[in-house]
Amino acid sequence: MAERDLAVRMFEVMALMRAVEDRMVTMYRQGELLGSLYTGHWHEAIAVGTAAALRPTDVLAPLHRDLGAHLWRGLEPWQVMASFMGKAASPTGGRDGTLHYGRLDLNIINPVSHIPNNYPVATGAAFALKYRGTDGVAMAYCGDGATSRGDFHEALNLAAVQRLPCVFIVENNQYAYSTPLTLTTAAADFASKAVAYGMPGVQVDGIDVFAVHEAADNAVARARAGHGPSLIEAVTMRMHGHAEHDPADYVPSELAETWAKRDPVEECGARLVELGFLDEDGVAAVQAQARKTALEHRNKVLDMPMPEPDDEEGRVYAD
Amino acid sequence: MAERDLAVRMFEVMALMRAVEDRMVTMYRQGELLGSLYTGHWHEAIAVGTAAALRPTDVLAPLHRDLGAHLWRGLEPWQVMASFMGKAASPTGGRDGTLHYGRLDLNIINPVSHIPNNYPVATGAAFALKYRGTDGVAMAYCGDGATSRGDFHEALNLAAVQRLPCVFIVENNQYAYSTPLTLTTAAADFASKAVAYGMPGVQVDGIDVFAVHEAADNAVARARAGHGPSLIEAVTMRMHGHAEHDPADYVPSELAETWAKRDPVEECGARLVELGFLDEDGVAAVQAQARKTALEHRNKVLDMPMPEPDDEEGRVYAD
Amino acid sequence: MPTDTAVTTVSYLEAIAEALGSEMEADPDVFLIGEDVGQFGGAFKVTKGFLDRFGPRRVVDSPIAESGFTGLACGAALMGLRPVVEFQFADFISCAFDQIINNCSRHHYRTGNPIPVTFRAPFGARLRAGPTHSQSVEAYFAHVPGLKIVAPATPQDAAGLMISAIRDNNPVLYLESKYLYRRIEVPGPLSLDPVPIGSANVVREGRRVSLLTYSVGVHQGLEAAEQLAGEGISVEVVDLRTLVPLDVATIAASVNKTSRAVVLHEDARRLGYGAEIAATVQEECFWRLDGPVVRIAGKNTPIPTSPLLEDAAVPQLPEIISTLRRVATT
Amino acid sequence: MPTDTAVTTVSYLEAIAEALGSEMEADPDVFLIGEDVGQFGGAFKVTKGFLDRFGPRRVVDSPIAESGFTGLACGAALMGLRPVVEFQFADFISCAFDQIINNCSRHHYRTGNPIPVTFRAPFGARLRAGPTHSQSVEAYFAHVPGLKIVAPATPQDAAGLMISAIRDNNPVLYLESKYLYRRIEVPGPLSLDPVPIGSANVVREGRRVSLLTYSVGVHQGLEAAEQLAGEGISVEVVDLRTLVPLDVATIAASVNKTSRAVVLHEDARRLGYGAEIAATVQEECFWRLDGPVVRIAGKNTPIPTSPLLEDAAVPQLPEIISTLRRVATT
Ligand SMILES: Cc1ncc(C[n+]2csc(CCOP(=O)(O)OP(=O)(O)O)c2C)c(N)n1
Ligand SMILES: Cc1ncc(C[n+]2csc(CCOP(=O)(O)OP(=O)(O)O)c2C)c(N)n1
Ligand SMILES: [Mg+2]
Ligand SMILES: [Mg+2]
Repeated sequence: MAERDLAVRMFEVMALMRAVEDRMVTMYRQGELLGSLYTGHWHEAIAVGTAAALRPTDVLAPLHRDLGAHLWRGLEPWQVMASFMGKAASPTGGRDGTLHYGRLDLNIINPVSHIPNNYPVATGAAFALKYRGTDGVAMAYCGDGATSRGDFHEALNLAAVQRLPCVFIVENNQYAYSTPLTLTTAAADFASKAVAYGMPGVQVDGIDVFAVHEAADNAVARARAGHGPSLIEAVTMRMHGHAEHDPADYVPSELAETWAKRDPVEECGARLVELGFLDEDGVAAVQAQARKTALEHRNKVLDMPMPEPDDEEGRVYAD
Repeated sequence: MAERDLAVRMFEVMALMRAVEDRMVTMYRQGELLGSLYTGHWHEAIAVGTAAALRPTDVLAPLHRDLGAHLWRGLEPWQVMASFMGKAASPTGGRDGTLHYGRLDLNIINPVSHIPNNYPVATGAAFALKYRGTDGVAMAYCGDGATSRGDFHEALNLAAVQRLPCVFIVENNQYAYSTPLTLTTAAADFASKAVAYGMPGVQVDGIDVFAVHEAADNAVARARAGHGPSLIEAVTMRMHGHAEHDPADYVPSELAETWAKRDPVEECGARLVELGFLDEDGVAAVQAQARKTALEHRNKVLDMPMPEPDDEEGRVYAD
Repeated sequence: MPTDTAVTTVSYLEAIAEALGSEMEADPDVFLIGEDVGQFGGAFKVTKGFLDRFGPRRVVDSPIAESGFTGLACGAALMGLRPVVEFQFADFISCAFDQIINNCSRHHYRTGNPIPVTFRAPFGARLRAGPTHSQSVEAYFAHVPGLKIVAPATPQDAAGLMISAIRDNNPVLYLESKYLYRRIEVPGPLSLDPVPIGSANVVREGRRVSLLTYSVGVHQGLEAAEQLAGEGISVEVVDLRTLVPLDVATIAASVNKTSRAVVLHEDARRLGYGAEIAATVQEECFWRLDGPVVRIAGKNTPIPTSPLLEDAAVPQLPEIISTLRRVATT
Repeated sequence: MPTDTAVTTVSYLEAIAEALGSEMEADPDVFLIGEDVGQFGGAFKVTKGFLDRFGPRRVVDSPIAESGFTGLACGAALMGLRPVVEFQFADFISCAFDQIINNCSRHHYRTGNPIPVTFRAPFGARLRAGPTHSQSVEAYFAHVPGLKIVAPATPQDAAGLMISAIRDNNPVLYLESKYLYRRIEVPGPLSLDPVPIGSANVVREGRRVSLLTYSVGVHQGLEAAEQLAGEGISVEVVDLRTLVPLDVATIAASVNKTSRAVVLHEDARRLGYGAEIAATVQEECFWRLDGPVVRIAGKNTPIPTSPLLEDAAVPQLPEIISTLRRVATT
């Protein structure tokens, strides 16, 4: 994609992610969803900037803050709403729900709740892409908290030893549920954990979609060229509760206020103006369109049917 | 202990470890043991040099190459032989066997086979020592291969975040069963894995008991003072097969030959002579005594009875 | 403070909190570790206020490291402490499976050293939480030698079994029903006497059929029994309370009296704990049985998220009533 | 090469190797991953020579990372490959429990995407290998929705079930008896036709009692049946071969014929797979049964190391014979 087209497209998807999530917050408050709602406010630049560095044939293994990566690939907003509502037309037919809406036909792996169970799985996708002789890449996402689990370690080590075409994104949003960074790690940062695996690790401003995209681009190019995996730490802030039921009153207000000033969607819009890719009306139009789309999708999904039992034990096994 | 006494004592225990293991190799070949035999040839300096840095009230969580640490604490050679023979008087009464002979009365935790399952357990011992307000330290051991498992990662991270008085020893003996280092890690070394946890990591010559002891001493002092955990990588070579059934023909002969020249027991003996702590006859006498002890213990254990079933289901639970 | 709580009710969740808090007051060796258990008071707020009451030394907010903190608890228990480990959802206990089954549960048999750890696991379905937030985990662990398993149904048992679990010198898996947390209340104050592990409770006497169940099933069973009483069918409801070790004497006495047995649990049927109960009942009571032991259980599927699917996946009152009626009258 | 092997015998271990090798020849999407499976040929030498035959791309020596390489296999399977995962000992599968039960087994129900992975687990006792090298693991997994479990007893079934497992579009836990590896041999050549998953086999017909068993138990059962035949007691031996899904039709047909059932497995009794079999048999055949379904199983202890202890912990021939005699004659 040409530079301008890419930039505008990234902005559109970031704006759409924001609008869809804001809309779902309203839906949550109105009792339209089944359970809680996980959103990725202030993760938009990470989700979109990384996904934009991939080809459609590359594989994504995202988690719960990465709606933008799904949207980039073509997941429809109503499908994620349908997932949070348990609708029959959700990507899992209502068998799973909430954030479990990955679509394998878009080369997105649907994660389970256990974090970061998707990390080893992503190494397997990378393994398969390499095994088949393609130059495809797999990209896996997790949070700061999830780095504490064994699966993080085993996946990075395996990928490094096997030189797999894998890019690992750590979304450092300062908290794991209520747990602050100081109770998650004593390391200086997450990027330096790459040292333990002999792979490159970089820290990047997770608010700046261009910075994220550049880091992802480098890591993807490296993987594609057969030089193995990398780790990218993208720093941001979780601006909502862990999920919408959580008031997150454990977050010091100064911290929240500091980060509130750095809205990645707004910063991206401003940058587009600065670069002359869009004018201010153009930026506003993208955002208005995103909000309109989100509302349309909500209206469309609302009356979709719920699934009824249909040979449930039979569905457990593939033919 | 005075410098000389400590040095001589370390040599004695190293020589005893060697003699007991050599004796057990003979016992293995003569069919006197139940199953396979794991030995720690060329690990003597590591096992003894680290254990010597601790007090009897400190806790050890060793694995299968660390006989010297047990001997330092007072485990009797016949008890380890009894373990490999399944005797009633073995530390587990024959319920477990082989290398599973840790004695909690000596503050040694008896490991299961799963490696490094003992690492998280050691953090718990450290937690308890700190919880009780003591300045005690826990020390955990594992091999190069075991560092690939999630438990390694979770334990180091937990210990670092909680600033637990823990010292983690990685015994890098070049192989994990048949797996060479290149298939275990892409990192430059194991010491640098400490970076990922924000703790100090050092690499030390695992053949040189004085170097090992000094590194352990520093790490223990740090832990005792409340400054948290450290990682020590001690480099050596596994000079026997993974266990005695394994001819280890996957080891390039040049590699084995290079390391053969660096026998830690011999080097320690030579050093004692150099330092004037023992003369050559003294060194030889220690080694002869060790061999004599090993043989005596073998003769003593041979006719000990095997356990018979005795309320086995009742033994599963503590009262 | 009995005088304060005498006038109020106590929920299942509050009962757990009260018992846990009282044991922590009574025994300085008891500490709590888990994710978000401190400042946040736990995902379900069971330990709300504990950090203020007991301080960070005894209420430990762990990184997300289920295997790690389980191993930590094991090590601490070997040194004489009495850790209480909270899994945020029972589902996540899978990540600690190795530490629990190989290290913790087998330790006493291997070494003779006691290893007193209590594992708190909020478990079960009916909350639209889907395949990896709704699991019953008893069948993963009931087979394992060395672990005890309790699953209280009432606030009183929740308190009494928590106290027994913490005081027990063995690992105890304490299955707390997150569905019952705020749905079951009893008048306070609670007794804080231990409820012995290994003892079932006949919570309703009856003559025609024995319903053997635990946790949520007890409440469903009592409701079914009440309705069937109106039809003249007398159902005995046995609340197992402890799954391992199983109170075979109480079960056998009930079945020998009624000659008919139905086992009920929410967990999936295939090799669910009902299989062990059914196998045992027919071994113990075969010559008194008027028909096979019948199992009512969840479907052999993951727990689906969507309401109609989830409702169909786990036992509901109509199935329980009709099964009991059929068994009692044929 | 049938002509080469026609004159020789094939061991249980060789049968596994032959079937695995033949599937790898036939399907380029099949690859092998595990610890020491390459140059070393696996701890038990099942994959000896595979590295030379198939190269490091398809025979992957993994770091010690059971959860990691299991997850890797899952991801590769989702992309259409057919991984065969070797656990060095079945005991170590505990470290991959989360990946297997939550990710792999639940995936198809959640998403509709096939996830064909074969998990090879050398399991069982009788080798003086102690509590953490002797485990039977079927009961940890038989409850889990989405996983199939096979446990061959003969070289022919070992081969045929390996082929079926690899071709199956679901995760299959393949339990290979390390005790039988070199103890059971049959004349070659083997057929390399798949043995269908889900189908039991009546390996000895009889009239008075049905012995339902698998793996090592089949050989013990045949020996017991032979001895009892001398006393005029006719024992039918059913080799289950597949544990999940269970071939209930074959089992029920046998028990309905004999009216007596004994279940035999080496794994510990409490909630061992025998519980499911016993519960099912009494559900299906209650009105034909002349007595309770009896379970012969391992003790509810870890497997001890020392010979007299281990021998007492797992079923031995005298107990099997006496139990069958008692059941058949009372
Ligand atoms: C193995 C496991 N343990 C616990 C949880 C419960 N849980 C879900 S998200 C979460 C916090 C995750 O924090 P982080 O990785 O930083 O991601 P974030 O939500 O901040 O994006 C926790 C504890 C889980 N999903 N999986
Ligand atoms: C979780 C687990 N997987 C596999 C094994 C089998 N196993 C035992 S020791 C070993 C190699 C260990 O290598 P390393 O950690 O380097 O220690 P070393 O034996 O070289 O001292 C393996 C694979 C095990 N014990 N535990
Ligand atoms: Mg976070
Ligand atoms: Mg090694």
